[in-house]
Amino acid sequence: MSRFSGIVIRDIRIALRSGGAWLMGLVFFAVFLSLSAIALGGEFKTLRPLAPALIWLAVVFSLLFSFEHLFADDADDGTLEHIKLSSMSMHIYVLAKICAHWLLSILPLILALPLAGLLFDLPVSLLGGLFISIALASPALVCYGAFSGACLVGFKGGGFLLVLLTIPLVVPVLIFALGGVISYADAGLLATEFQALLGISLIATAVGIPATTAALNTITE
Amino acid sequence: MSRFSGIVIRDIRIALRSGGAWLMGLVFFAVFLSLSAIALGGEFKTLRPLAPALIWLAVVFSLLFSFEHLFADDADDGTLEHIKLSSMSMHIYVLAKICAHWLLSILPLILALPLAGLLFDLPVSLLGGLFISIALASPALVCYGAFSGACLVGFKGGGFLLVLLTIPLVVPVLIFALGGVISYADAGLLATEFQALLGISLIATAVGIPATTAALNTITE
Amino acid sequence: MTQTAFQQKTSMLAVTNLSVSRGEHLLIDGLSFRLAPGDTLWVAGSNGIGKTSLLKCIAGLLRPEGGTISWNGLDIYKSSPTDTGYQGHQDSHKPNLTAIENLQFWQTVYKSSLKTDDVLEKVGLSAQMGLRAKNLSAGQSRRLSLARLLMRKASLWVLDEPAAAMDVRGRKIIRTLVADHVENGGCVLIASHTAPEKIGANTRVLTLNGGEDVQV
Amino acid sequence: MTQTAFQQKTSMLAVTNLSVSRGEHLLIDGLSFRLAPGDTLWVAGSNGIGKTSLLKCIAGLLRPEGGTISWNGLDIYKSSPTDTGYQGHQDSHKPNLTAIENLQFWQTVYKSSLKTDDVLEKVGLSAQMGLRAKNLSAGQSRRLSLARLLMRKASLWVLDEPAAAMDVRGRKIIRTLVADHVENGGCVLIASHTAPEKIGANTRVLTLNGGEDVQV
Amino acid sequence: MGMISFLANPLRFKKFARIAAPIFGVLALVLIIAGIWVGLWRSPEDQLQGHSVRIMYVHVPAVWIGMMAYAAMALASLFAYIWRHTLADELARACALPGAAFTALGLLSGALWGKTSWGTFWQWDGRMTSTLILLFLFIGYMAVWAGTTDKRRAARIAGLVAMVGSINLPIIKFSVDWWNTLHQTSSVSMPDAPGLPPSILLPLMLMTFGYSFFFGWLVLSRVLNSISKASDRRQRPAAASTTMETL
Ligand code: HEM
Ligand SMILES: Nc1ncnc2c1ncn2[C@@H]1O[C@H](COP(=O)(O)OP(=O)(O)OP(=O)(O)O)[C@@H](O)[C@H]1O
Ligand SMILES: Nc1ncnc2c1ncn2[C@@H]1O[C@H](COP(=O)(O)OP(=O)(O)OP(=O)(O)O)[C@@H](O)[C@H]1O
Ligand SMILES: [Mg+2]
Ligand SMILES: [Mg+2]
Repeated sequence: MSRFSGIVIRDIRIALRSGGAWLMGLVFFAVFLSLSAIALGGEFKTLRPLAPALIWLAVVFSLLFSFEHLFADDADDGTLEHIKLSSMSMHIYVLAKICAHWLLSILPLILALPLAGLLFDLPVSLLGGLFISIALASPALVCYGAFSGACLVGFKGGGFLLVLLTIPLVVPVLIFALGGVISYADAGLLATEFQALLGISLIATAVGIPATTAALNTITE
Repeated sequence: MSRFSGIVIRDIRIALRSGGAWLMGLVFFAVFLSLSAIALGGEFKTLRPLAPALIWLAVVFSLLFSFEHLFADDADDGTLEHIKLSSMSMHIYVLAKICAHWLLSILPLILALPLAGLLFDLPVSLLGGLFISIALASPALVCYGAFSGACLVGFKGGGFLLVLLTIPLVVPVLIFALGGVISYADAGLLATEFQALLGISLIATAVGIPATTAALNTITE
Repeated sequence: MTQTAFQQKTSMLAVTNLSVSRGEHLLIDGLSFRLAPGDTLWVAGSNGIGKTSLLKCIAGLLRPEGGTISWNGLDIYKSSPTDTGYQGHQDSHKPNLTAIENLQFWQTVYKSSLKTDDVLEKVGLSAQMGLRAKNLSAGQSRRLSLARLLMRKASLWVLDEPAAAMDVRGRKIIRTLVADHVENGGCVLIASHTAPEKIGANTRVLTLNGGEDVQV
Repeated sequence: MTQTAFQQKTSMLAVTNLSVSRGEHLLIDGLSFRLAPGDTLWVAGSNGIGKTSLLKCIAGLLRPEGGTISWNGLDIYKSSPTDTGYQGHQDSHKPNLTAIENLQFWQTVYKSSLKTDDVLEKVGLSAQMGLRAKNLSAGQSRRLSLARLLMRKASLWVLDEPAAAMDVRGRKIIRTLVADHVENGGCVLIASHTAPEKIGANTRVLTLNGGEDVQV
Repeated sequence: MGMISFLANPLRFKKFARIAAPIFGVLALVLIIAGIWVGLWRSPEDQLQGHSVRIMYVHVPAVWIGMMAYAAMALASLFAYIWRHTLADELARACALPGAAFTALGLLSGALWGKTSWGTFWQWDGRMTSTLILLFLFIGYMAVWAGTTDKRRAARIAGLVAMVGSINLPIIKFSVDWWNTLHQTSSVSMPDAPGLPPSILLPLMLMTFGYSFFFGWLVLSRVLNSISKASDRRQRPAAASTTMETL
């Protein structure tokens, strides 16, 4: 087994053993949508135009909380020190953690999307746009999130501020994604917003992974 | 110093030493409102009618996650065992933890409310209703959250269950609170919804504290 | 009333036909013993044999599978007595509070009239008083957990490897503290991997053996 | 090239003028020593004197205040060598994975060709293979962290109180493992509060309060 | 109460369950078949809703049994909590999965019915939402059991969850009064139960009793199953022998 898949498998196994903790994001997603629908009056007429925004907010917030523990557990129990002492490069570790996290947190959301559509009685074209925008933006979200998670671990107190710094990064993602959902009906996959999302994701991955590695390396110094 | 204040002071001290982590709820509150405003279009005209619901959702979600660690830290490091062996009654411990949590998580939200009102350009009457509904409902939210937090101790999977266990109570609170915000303009403090909230809070406190104690006692069995 | 007073003198801790299990694992079966004031009991046995589990049962932290544990005639799982001091494998400090703040917290919980400075002095931690618990060395952290034990007036001490991570001086401190305690009429249970020493008038060794013999 | 090969034989670990500090506290100042293949160094000293800090520095986990640590001629804080095995105070297991699953993870990280079963057997943990790490006793957990150390091919072992929580048989296991390791040309640093024993041909004791380097 | 203390003995319970379970099973089968037959072919269609009104014979008993299952679970938990009776824990635990299944059936059939009569599968209406929450509570209860290997603790926590969660039952009941809502108790087509014409009441009652016996059968077999599994586990490795010596 390669190291990469070793880490991915370990993380998935821990998640499955955690008594459902990994479903947390999904549950939050469902609860967020249900509570929002209830709080906003419960009428389809008022809810339908808000639905794409609500679904995207649900995605963002259900992810937001998952990053706190992404690296913290390995750091607290000393696993990270042993990883650092091994011959494995920290990049592989970070990449594998991010992939495992994608599988455990984003994939269930994407799969649950049709149900969310049902709850708000959304037309298929909107659903398609949501699907594509989430898929395209997810690398960016996961990489930003991983970076803030690593900052929280590496800089203890100061990490809090760094997390605040990553939020401005979420704003453009949100704006392009919601724009894309609308444009998709006419422009299909070629919507310019989707290209922007793809670009953001590429940049976030290219910058995020080294930055995360650097933040984690501060722990052992 | 009494035991009660001893625990409250300890918890506040630990929070202040945590490098800002205790402000997480407040930050989430702010981020939630800003991102929602952006995602929903950013026009005061569309936002204003949604504002009470959004603010209440922000309160609920910013609290929801804070309960995961309310008792987990004391349980994981063995402090709870020593508390159990002491002559102090577990009820005092639970009550003190709840009060400390109220001070650390709800109070900042209440203080930040005027700012949130500014963000959405809310009239004072709505703001007053929000203020009263949050204040009245907060004992219910905190007690019920504490109970879920206590149930989860030792489960790792924490948050997932927490959400499942807490929403049944949150739904009626949300409905009455939002109803109260509207009624407040005409009926003032005497709005029936406020009476309902008060009732829920009383019941939640009366049931929640013993139930939390019972859940914590299982740890040592 | 006289009955209880009498019992209190003849036997403080009575363990009868105790069985302890963890998961599907029956660790201890049909164990009975008594400890009177001034008694010390060393619990020996190899790793994983059940020392910690036994100690937790006696402290009231793990409900046994069967049998009774009574303290001054009352079943501890029915009456929760409050004069048991327990030191487990975990040190249970708040990492971001200083040594003295950690101890002050327990002082208020125990409503203790002892001075925190004096107690820290006793365990040799005066110099580290203002250090956050997370910055204490392993042995210093262990000393702080010993200080918590001293903070309360407990007649039964249940110590799970108190000497772990301790240097020579630290071990001497523990020995003196335990000797003082039994002299004043307390009982002590100690789980340990070091050779048992005679402390106080009546010192016994309970060896847990998992079928196979263990040579010391 | 020949220079390096030569150094590799004469001195694997070279610590020069090392100073280590924690917070405002200067723990070690101007320490120098060398370890060659087959050498064992016991690090002794009272609680909080700086043993753990020194070991972490040498393992590459704590940047020293001054001085250099080099391994086969290369400064470890510049080149991050990867043949150091470290066992700290923490056991670092995932509580919800079983003993063998924890070890399998490290097997893939270390790309080790050793069999996990064999390694667990070596540390006497075969029977607990399928138990979740959180259910292991203190000594069993310590054995599992020893198993992680064995899983990799490290020439320098840095062991921080490996015998903590271990029973007699466990301590014997550690002794044998260390003896084997130095016989095969490895170096070992051990921090410990028990009396140092002679292991391998060249065993020395570094006592931290005086800074003497005593031959055993 | 007499019945409860009589059955509290595991052996007596086993004897009772061995006899009662098959009877319940057969009764369930007969009643449900009869209910389906009467409901589909022997009851009138509704003037407004047409044939889709027949979904009621699935929907209404399903949500009723779902709620009843939760109540039973909470009661058994209370009993187990106070008297530390493991059999009651098993009973409560056995209620969860069937209860969740009936609740899910109620939700599904309600959604289908909603599509035919309101033109939508789902609406954020009070009763529907609180029924969804009932399902969440069942899942939460089961997740507590699944989330720990320590059975004793799981039982106590799950019991507390069941008891505290029972506040959701009155919420389901009264939600129609709190929300201005689609799901009315006596709406276009459905007058209050007592006023129902016998042609509708009969299949409804047949299905309700059929579901009840089906539920009873499921619970009893699940408890029997877990009791026998527990007795299989009894053979355990020998415990440590102990020696005591004086120094
Ligand atoms: C997913 C959607 C639905 C859910 C979750 C749901 C839930 C429930 C619940 C919990 C009850 C039991 C109330 C009680 O006895 O206190 C109930 C009863 C009932 N439901 Fe539904 N329902 C749904 C859809 C529908 C629809 C679409 C209709 C008809 C148009 C309907 C008609 C009824 C009727 C007639 C009763 C019995 C009335 C009574 O005695 O309370 N339901 N439903
Ligand atoms: N859930 C479980 N299932 C099976 N076995 C368990 C479970 N939990 C604990 N055990 C086993 O029960 C024993 C508990 O031992 P305990 O911690 O009491 O040992 P100990 O004598 O204190 O050992 P040490 O000297 O290592 O501290 C261990 O052998 C452990 O493997
Ligand atoms: N941030 C800090 N500020 C001041 N002093 C510190 C700080 N962090 C650690 N120390 C001190 O530095 C020393 C660290 O010691 P270290 O953990 O290396 O000791 P040790 O020799 O391993 O002791 P033990 O035998 O107890 O394990 C301790 O005395 C500790 O109090
Ligand atoms: Mg132990
Ligand atoms: Mg140390």
